[in-house]
Amino acid sequence: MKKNLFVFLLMTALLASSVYAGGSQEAGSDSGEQFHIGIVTGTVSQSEDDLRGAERLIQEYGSVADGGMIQHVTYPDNFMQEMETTMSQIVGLADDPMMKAIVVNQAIPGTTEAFRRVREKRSDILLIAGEAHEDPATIESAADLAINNDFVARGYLIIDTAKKLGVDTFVHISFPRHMSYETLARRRAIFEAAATDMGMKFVFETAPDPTSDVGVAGAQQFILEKVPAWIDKYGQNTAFFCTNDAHTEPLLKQLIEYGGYFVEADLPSPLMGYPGALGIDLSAEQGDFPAILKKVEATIKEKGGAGRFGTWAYSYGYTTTAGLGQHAMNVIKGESELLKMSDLMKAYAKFTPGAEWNGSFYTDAGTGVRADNHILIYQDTYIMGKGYMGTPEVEVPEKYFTVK
Amino acid sequence: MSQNAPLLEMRNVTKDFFGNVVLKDVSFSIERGEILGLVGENGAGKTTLMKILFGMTVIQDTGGYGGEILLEGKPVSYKSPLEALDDGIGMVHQEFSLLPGFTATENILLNRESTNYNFMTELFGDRMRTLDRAEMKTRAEKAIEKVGVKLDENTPVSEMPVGHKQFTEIARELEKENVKLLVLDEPTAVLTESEAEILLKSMRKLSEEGIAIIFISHRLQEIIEITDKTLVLRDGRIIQETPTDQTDIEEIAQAMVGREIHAEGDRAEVRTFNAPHLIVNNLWVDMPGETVRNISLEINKGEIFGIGGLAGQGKLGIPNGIMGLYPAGGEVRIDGKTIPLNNPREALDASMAFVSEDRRDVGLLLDEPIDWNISFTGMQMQKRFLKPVLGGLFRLRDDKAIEDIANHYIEALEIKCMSPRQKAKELSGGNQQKVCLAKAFVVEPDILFVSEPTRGIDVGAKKIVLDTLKEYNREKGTTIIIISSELEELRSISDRIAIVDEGRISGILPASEPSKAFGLLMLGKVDSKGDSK
Amino acid sequence: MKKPDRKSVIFFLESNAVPILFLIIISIGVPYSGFSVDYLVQEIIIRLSRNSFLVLSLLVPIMAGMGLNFGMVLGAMAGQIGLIFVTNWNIVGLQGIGLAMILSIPLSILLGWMSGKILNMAKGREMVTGFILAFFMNGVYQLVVLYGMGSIIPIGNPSMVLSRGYGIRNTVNLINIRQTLDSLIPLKIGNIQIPVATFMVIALVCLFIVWFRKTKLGQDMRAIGQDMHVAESAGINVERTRIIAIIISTVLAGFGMILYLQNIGTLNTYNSHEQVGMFSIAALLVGGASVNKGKISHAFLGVTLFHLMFVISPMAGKNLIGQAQLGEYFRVFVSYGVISIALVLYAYRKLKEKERAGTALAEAQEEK
Amino acid sequence: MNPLQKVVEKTGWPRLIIGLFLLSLFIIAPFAGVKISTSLNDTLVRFGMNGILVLAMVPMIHSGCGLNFGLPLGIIAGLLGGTLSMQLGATGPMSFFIAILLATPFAVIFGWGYGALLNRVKGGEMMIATYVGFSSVAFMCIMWLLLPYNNPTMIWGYGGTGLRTTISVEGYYLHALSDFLAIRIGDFVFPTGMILFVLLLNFLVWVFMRTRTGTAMTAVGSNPVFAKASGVNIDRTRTISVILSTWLGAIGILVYQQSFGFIQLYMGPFYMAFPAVAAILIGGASVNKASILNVLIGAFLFQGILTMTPSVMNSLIQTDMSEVIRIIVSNGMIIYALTRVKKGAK
Repeated sequence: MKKNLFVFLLMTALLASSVYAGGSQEAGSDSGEQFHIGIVTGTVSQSEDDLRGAERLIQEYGSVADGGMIQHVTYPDNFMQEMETTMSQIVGLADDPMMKAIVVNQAIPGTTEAFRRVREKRSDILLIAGEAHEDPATIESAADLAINNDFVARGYLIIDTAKKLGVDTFVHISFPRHMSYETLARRRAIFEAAATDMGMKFVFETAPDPTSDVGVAGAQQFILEKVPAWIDKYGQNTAFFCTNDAHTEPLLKQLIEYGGYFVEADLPSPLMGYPGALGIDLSAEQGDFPAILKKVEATIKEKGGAGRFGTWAYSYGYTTTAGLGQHAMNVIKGESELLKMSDLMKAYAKFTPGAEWNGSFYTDAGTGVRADNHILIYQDTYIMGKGYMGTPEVEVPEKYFTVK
Repeated sequence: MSQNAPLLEMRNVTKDFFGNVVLKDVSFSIERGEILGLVGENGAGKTTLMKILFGMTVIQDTGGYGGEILLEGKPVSYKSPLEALDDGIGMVHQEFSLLPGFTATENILLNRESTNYNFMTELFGDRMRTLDRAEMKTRAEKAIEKVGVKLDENTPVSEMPVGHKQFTEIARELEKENVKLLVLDEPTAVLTESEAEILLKSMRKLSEEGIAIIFISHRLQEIIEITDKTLVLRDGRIIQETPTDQTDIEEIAQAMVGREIHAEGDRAEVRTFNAPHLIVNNLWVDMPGETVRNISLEINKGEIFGIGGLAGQGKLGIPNGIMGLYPAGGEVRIDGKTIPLNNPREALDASMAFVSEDRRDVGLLLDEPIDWNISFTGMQMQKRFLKPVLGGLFRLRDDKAIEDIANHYIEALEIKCMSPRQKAKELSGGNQQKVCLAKAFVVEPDILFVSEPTRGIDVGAKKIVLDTLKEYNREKGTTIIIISSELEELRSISDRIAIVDEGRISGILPASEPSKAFGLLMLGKVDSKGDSK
Repeated sequence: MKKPDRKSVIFFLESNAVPILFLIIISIGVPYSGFSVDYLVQEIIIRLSRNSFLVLSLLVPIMAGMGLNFGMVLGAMAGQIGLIFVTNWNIVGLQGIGLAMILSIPLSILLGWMSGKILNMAKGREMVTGFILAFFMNGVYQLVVLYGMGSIIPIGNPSMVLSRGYGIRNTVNLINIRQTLDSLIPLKIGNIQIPVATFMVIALVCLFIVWFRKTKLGQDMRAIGQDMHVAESAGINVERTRIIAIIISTVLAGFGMILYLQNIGTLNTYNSHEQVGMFSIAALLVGGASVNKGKISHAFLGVTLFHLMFVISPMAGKNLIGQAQLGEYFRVFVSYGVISIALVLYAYRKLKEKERAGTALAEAQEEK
Repeated sequence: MNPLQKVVEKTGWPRLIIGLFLLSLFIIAPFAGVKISTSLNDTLVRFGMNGILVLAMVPMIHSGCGLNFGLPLGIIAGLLGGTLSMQLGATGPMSFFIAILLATPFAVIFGWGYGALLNRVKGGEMMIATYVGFSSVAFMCIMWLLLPYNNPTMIWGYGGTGLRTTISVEGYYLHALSDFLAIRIGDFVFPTGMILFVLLLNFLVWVFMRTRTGTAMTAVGSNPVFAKASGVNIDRTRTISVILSTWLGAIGILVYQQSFGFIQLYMGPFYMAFPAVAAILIGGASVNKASILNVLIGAFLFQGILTMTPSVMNSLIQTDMSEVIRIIVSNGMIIYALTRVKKGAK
């Protein structure tokens, strides 16, 4: 007992002294740039695109360690269990006096509270959440700006695109935990309404949750097994959609082999699922989305998937990290307004030459409240072998905005 | 009426385990304040008698007992030891029933703690009462005082010397308010002489206070010294019941052993040997409870050498140390070649084998079948019972050979079992012992250590085991070292017998010497105080 | 006083190997992480106030010899259900926390009784059983909260229910009770805020544990923890007492979860409870507790060391390697690696102690 | 009556009930619109995929090291073998055998180190194994990024360095075993090669358990003191068992991948131990006793339930609730098996 106490004291002393060392080290790099921007993304294994977006920013503006502007950190892979780590990672960024903005993409659970804490400490820091996982109302209460993919409009548009491709059945694959996400549950409801309205059959299929006892492998195995049965049951003209990234890869693999359509992923990207599922060699195209898309498209065509598979031309995760970082920078420099849609689009457009964007502010279906700091965005759908579908120009009928 | 009735009376108590009679018509009584000495060889039925008294579940599970027990004139029949405790009968077991991390006080008052009221008891009942440490301390002190020893009531049991543990156990029994009868099962076996002295004194004091005591001991000296009445059990019968002041050690020993008369016939013919085989010099072994301090022995080729002595004196440490199962030091030589200690493999390679006294933990793979148990050491040490597969590419267990050897020994040793594939844990103690012997025989050792081969097995099995050993010795010329607490057993089979006392040899005598001579060696008649400190 | 010879120095190192190991790692990690003193101290204080209660809830079953209670997750679920109701009824502040605690008690007792029963049936396999029990109860919890609430159990607050009409949303905003306890008695030393009231509650539970050890029930549990057989032969009802130990632990875990979440401020409806089991246990182990021995000091030391490591290691890892994409992996590697080493060291120390006792005996005999 | 009782006793009630439950799922399946042929096929495939991973539990259980929660370590060895084989440019079924060859030295080294560690913590193996598994997975995450792999089908598409989370083994060892002698009857494909391979390895382990070392292993697990007294080197025997378990883990994951079609790196191995542990426990093994029969029964029942419950439940109850029901039912079954295992035995 006493010895423990002694060690404890010793440790505190050492800690204090070493912190001094750390402090002085930090002071050296103070001069130089005017401000820092903190970027929080998943790890490469969790969400590659998000992380690449941060690297893109670092490439342009330099990392703080090298005297640049971008401070990039990652949240844990098993973020569902380690909320505390996420929080301290985000709050830790505010420890830097030069920090002016924090962008979290994806804004996983814990972001709201972390933002609250940052705000208590440093009210001057701009807090932006990309692809919020937490409930919209919750994240809106803490973030200056929250972004989600437009799960409302896409609820209609994906069905609409599928219809245009000649699909007659729409299969939505998910599991209970995801259906507890307001964003995902609502999109599912819109899918169903739109499909019914367009005379399409809507089917809800359950797959095991990768975070449950079966693990990622078990969940993927289930998809591998079931897709042929589903195609068999619902026919070749069936489009599939799944809410979980882990499910996407085996789904794509089987769809190419057995037939069926895949309009776009939950978080679309040419890199989402395709390279892994098809074993595509992208070494020559690295870092170049148009080239990557071309290569993926070529591979799909070669395997007979032309006109059946779609994505967004530019990765949603990548552009969101980079775009929000750019937007924050523009706002701090006074070149943009934080909550102005066109300014936001301007920042996004920088990284997506040639692709159309659209979006709207979020209105909660339960409470009917329209948020002024929560923007939903989407990019034009790109069908391989067909090209852009022009979704931003398609008008979403008003009724779908109120579907619960 | 209860005033005149004896405190405890047993009438014609009979007990058999599946037809094997262990107690027959046992009747005796004990008065208040009387000290009854209960003596008998291991397996004479003492323990079973006490189990019956306490209503241990094992008795009911095996079909109950015959006869009746009266406490203060009222017939009683306990269903569990707790009921016996409620009636004021306490027992101190040979194996300590203490919590090592608890202090003496906590152990003495286990589940009978003094408690104080607090408001939480209203909500959650009496178990939320807080312990009254001060009161507990005084109660414990009082109990310790009753025993008559100096004992720090705040010492955790794990840090106590073995004697103090014993006193703690006794104090726990005495602390019970209504204790009328106390059973002490070999309480002095683990005590030093001076500690034993203290214990005897406190026993006397207790008897003066009117508490009756049943005192079980192998130390006949103590029996003579303290008891009012001596009861000798042999083979489940009462052989002798006399007031102690009318008998002496020799008479008791005679009654205890009994078989001397016909055992004489069994006595090994006098053989002489002159080829030293195993030589042990200055051996020490750190075996808990059986510490060997300094032992030197010279054992001849083809001899059966007995090692006897009281429990806890170190006789068991000798084979365990030589076989490398416990840390040991000193020198062991076989035919002039030094055998490294502390490595079982070396000992086995030197063609020694060991039948452990601890059948369950060391001797057997309880969860495995008999044939495995018998063949395992042979397979590991001598690569037997393996058959080449794929032209000798590798070798597999030869189940046929294993079964054959098992069947051979099942027949030879009369192992009662359903098949060689029966699990060892399903066998009776005697048959388990035979399996252990078979395991040792299989490796055909030059030197065989057999430790307590007859402990806890019935008379019939005993005979088979001993006969087998003797036969094996005669046929194969194997040197056998047999360690046993039962002197007569040693005498019936051995050529020479060494008696171990306090970790040292107190004497080596030919087996033909009268048992009295050995008894005196055992009872510490050799003055060992001089070199013990 | 003997002068400290080599042996005693080694002994000291051996018996304090784990804290020393942490000391080294932290003293390397802190400069690399580049965090300020204020931040680190603040972070440790927050984490102590947030996690200590949960870790302390593990102590009672250890006392009863039941090992680490992986079933504490069940208590956390009970606490969460309490919070969901409180948020639904819009009960603000301390009353909210209090009511949530009261609501959690009957649930915790029920769940604790159940897991106690199951663990009694699976003696010797408690750990695996605890794991699976947590998976199983997770399913039941989802059934109740995701399908039962809003349909069978009325939930009036539309911002909590999914717009489809039933099921609680994946996040519940606990703004009503957020940090009400932490900021009840405001105390600021320099830039560091200290949640006095929370620490008072934690002190209270420490007092409870100290007091509980002194009760008859506590004594019985300690007895069972040492030797079930001896305890039984002394007339203690072993099975029942073991169940009570688990129930107490579950109830405390429920309270702990409520304290944890009032600090976190948002409830991650379907995952928050998963966070507590593994990490509380790891913290306690790092603090020096083992499957059969746990003290209050272990809990605090463990929380401090474990969380300090978790706070600094991502940044330290990132700065050490220079790539953000590696920082997180480095953290997980170091954290779990250190826990493994800590456990090995503790096991090794126990072995050494045994050996030392043995050699002492042998030496004494050699001398004779 | 008597022979029936004997069968029941031998299989054990838990397995019988789970088996009946599985059977009832198969019977209900056609009525719920699930094809029996595909379900049976899926169950068989999964049995083959997981059979060896479950088998990897056996040696360590035998030697008394408890359940192998450190299975990720073996899996990592397998991953290294698989990725190296692809990196070296081996293709087709050949790459599968090269992968096994390459994985072996890693498995031996890892197993040896892991065994040495476990020998220091006798009695606390399972807790430590869990954490060792975690940290080794995280360590390999770093390695996957840093090791100089450059086979373009394996590395990150955008970044150009480091391995992807998911690597397709198409063109390499995809179905290297499954397609070998596969029998096709309509929808039903019997993956002969894979099943044979699984049975072969099970047989080999069964054979190994009957060698001298294998026998010693069982004795060490059953009663270490007995084994020591019989001259067995306990630490060495335990280490061998750990190495064997680790190696089986490595082979197991390769067999898994050849059927699955993907190599999963990074956090992939993290949760692989749990299903294997659950399967062998359902199969009737306990923490210190396991047989090949336990492996086969356990793998079949556990994977059968995993395959059948979601599809049947989902077709029966047309809501997303079926997944919750599946979790409750399958874990409830495991708890049931766990609380019954040792009844009767003393």
